[in-house]
Amino acid sequence: MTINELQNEIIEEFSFFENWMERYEHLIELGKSLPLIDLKNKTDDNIIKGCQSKVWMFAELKKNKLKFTADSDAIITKGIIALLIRVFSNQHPKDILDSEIDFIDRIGLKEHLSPSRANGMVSMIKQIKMYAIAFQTQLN
Amino acid sequence: MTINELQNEIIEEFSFFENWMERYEHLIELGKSLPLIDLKNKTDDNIIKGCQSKVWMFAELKKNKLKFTADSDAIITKGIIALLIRVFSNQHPKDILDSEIDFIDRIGLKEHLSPSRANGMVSMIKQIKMYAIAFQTQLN
Amino acid sequence: MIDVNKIRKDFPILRKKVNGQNLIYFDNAATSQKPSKVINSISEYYFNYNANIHRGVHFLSQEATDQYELSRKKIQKHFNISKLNEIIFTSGTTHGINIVASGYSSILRKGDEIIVSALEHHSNIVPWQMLCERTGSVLRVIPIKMEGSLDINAFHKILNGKTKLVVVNHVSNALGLINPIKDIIDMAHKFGSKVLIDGAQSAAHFKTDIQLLDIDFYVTSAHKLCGPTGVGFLYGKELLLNEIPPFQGGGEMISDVTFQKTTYADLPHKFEAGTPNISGGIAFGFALDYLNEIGLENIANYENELLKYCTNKLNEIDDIEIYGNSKNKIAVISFNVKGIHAYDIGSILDKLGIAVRTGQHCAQPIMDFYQIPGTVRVSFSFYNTKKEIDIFILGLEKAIKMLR
Amino acid sequence: MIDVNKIRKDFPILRKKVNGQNLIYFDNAATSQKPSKVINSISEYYFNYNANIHRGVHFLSQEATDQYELSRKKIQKHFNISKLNEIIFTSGTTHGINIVASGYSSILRKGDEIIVSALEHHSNIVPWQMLCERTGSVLRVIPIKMEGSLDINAFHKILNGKTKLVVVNHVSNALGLINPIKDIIDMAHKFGSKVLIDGAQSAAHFKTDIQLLDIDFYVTSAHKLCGPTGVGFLYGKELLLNEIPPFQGGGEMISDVTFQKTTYADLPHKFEAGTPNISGGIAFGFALDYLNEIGLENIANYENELLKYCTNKLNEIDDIEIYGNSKNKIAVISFNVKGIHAYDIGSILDKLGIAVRTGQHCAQPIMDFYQIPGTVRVSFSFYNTKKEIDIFILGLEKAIKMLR
Ligand SMILES: Cc1ncc(COP(=O)(O)O)c(C=O)c1O
Ligand SMILES: Cc1ncc(COP(=O)(O)O)c(C=O)c1O
Repeated sequence: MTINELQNEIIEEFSFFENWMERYEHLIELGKSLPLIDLKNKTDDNIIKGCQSKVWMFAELKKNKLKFTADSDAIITKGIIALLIRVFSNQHPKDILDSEIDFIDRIGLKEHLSPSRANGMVSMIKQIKMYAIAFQTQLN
Repeated sequence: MTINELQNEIIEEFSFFENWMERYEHLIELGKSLPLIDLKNKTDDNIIKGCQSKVWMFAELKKNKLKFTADSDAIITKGIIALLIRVFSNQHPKDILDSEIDFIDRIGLKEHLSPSRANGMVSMIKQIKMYAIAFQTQLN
Repeated sequence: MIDVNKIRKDFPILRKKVNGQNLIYFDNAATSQKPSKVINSISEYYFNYNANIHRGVHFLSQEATDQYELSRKKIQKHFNISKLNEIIFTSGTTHGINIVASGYSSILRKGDEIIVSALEHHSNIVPWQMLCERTGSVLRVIPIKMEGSLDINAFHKILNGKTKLVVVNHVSNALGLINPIKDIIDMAHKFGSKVLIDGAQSAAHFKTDIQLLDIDFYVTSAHKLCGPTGVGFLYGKELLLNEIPPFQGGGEMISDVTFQKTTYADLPHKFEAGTPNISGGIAFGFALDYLNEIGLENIANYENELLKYCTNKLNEIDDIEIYGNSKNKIAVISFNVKGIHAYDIGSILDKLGIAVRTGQHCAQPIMDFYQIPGTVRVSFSFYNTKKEIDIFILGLEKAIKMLR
Repeated sequence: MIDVNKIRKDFPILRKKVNGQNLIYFDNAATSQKPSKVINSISEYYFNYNANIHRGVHFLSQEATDQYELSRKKIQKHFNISKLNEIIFTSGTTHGINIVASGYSSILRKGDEIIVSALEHHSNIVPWQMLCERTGSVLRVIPIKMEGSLDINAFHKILNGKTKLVVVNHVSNALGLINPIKDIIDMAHKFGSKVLIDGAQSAAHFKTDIQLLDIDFYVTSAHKLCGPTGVGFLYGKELLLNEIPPFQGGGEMISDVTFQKTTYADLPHKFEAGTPNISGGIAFGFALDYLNEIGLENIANYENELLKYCTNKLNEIDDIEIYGNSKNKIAVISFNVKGIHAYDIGSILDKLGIAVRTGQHCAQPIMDFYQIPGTVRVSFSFYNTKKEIDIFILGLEKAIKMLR
């Protein structure tokens, strides 16, 4: 699926929830079921700076597509990571760079975009795009 | 006359004026008729710091009493000086130190007491008291 | 005593709804809310007598100057300061600390020592690290004991003739503990060291008598004590302030400027370069008025009740760990729930309209000490209520259930 | 065009009586008055979403952070700045200059040169003198010509390969002259020197395109442009800001703190230690909105009319000397009446409700140049009127009569 289709899928999925509690419960569920990151990639080098909770993110290129694995010590953050990975993992670097991300606002999680969250989600998206730039250069 | 009597005299004198213009005109007249300071005392050492207009002030002890002479490059300031000299000159240092000055407020010139005037009048009164302290010590 | 319902009327923000819930503001250690009186004093200034101060001969400038200088007098009275010119208006605690740290560059020699406590806010650590780097002085640290309080025996051991400055907060922002500053000051003075007290967290909660405590330097921020942002003050003993060079060059702080030579103005202007936060300075005075109307003793008593009440309730919840246990504490509780990240708890509480702080609270060394990534911190003010605490406890239980 | 009657309604202070007279405020170069919209944005912040910013996960903190950061974006747009992180919130122009002057301590070597103009405000002289003292660099001065404008030929002569920094104001506060900064910048860049532009007096009167002019460092204060006191900004090219060390240590400006080692945060936070003037920063954005609603071109045109009108009227009075004659001038007139001290004139005008500034205007070198103790300075804003100028002229004539 394309990034946009995945975004739409998530928006639809969240549209069934009636209030913030259901949304957050789902987010927490997603966080709990986030596949483990390979321990050897959970290094200080892979920590994303500027988040209140610790976030490790690793990327590798497989068949011209980017594969992300990540982890956090906070469960809500893990839920957010799960969503981001769902959208961005297994995509071509170029598509990642071209993408416009708007699902977060539309599923009622826009508070996570505020700079007062010490940029948690904003930093993650930035990091994902940095990886895309790096691997894109490698592909060319 | 004592300092207090002199203050009262000035208050009475100013009570005849009906508005600020008459008061200021009088002040300007006083400034114009301020006796000249001896040129040899109009030195940089005798400048009072912190006034917007330049103020020179000199004091000497004559028969146990302090005699002040002063000058300024601004005429309203000279008027103020004339009032201060009238009150403080020819007084015993101890009396100067013990005095409480309230006539300025009571003759409607209290704006000259504000720190925003860069302390013109406040600095002058401070300087007068400093002289009094110095000569008082000398007398003891 | 305190009539909290009456007091709450002074703070219109407390009637606000957040995420559909009544706002419960338990983030007072980060910044306090402001009473209408203080807020209105700012509008009043701008609507009625806004002007630049100190040099104008006109009426507005006079009025603004008089009001601004009146605030300096209120600070003098409130903190029992001997001379007006020992009070420097700053843009806040951080600025005040930096004035002293920068000034001490010209006083410290290689090998001199500065003692700082392990309980400090970053603002009271980093400037001293920078100073040590510039001067080759050595930074020594008063360690903390497991329950969070300073290890005073260890302090005695590191204090010595080379110690030039001891810097310590009156109250720790991360844990809320009140430090024994009287003992620290007396001991430091015996060794000829000066002491800087960071009053950012204490000034809103109890009165500090600067002369009685014989404090050498004192700093605080208005925004923590019902005043506006962007203003605070530095107190320094006249002799000491005269000893250190100005921090910034600019208007107001000079008496004579030529391209050959510039001479600095007297205190306090030497340290007050540029147009200050005039509205902020004036409103700071109104904030002190307000606190004094209520009475800091009343505030302390009431807040202490809230502290006890909430601590007891928290202790009833499983797996809660509170950091910093001491009788000498202001109404701040820093805690974690085992196995749950502080950020997660803060996020859920926010959805319930409850504002708490989560994270390191700009005090990373304390977090490193406990080997935790951060804590949830609730900090109370005299306008909070037991009922709000009840709702917070219910919210916390809900959050725990969701997050487990 | 400008509808001044409508605009005056935005400034309630203009309806004030002073000493029984209608206030005429001609001291705009010292600080401007503020429109209700700006004043209300401050109350609005405190009444509705006051919280400490950048680290809070709760709603109020988010709202405050968003609004504060929105102001940064407004500044970026207004001054055409390439990157958001090149904008540092300061407490004002003086603070901004000091950040750069302090930072350059680590860049300048003995014998390097800084060029400053003879037209500068003390805030743009003293920090460079202090810097030269610290580093052994040399301060060189662009002289002024008799009519008050900079001697650009002389500038060319002192500029050389050792010049590391040229600092000059866009508009002189004492005389109101607009300096040819484009030429100065281009010339300085040819020699590899950086340029700092002091925009304290210009930003309220015309638009400055920072990228177009290729400015290296730019500073200004909100209070001069309808914004609140205690806030301003420093712009610096990213590369240059990354080169200089932080000015103050504290919260926000670090990314990692241990007692062994502290690492600094990225721009802009590296230079934004401590809790900022949050309400001030937010209101700054509202002030820019307001100016843009009216339009800076409209403002410039209208103020220019006032300037011409008043200059002509003044020239009709005997014994008036105006300092700084140039076509490139904002609406500021600095003058003296022969044989009468500026202070005396200011005092009488004040009694008539007319606020002007008298004295050296924090620019002693200019006064020394003209060998005068000071001037009377009237400075206009777009809310002033020709009628006010008429009253001022009558007042001035009255003052002269009284003082002669
Ligand atoms: C040209 C110029 N530079 C600098 C300043 C200092 O600005 P502030 O006092 O806001 O720091 C001023 C203000 O008077 C000014 O006019
Ligand atoms: C103990 C302590 N010191 C210093 C500071 C810094 O104060 P400000 O951010 O107002 O400069 C704070 C504020 O959080 C604090 O709690």
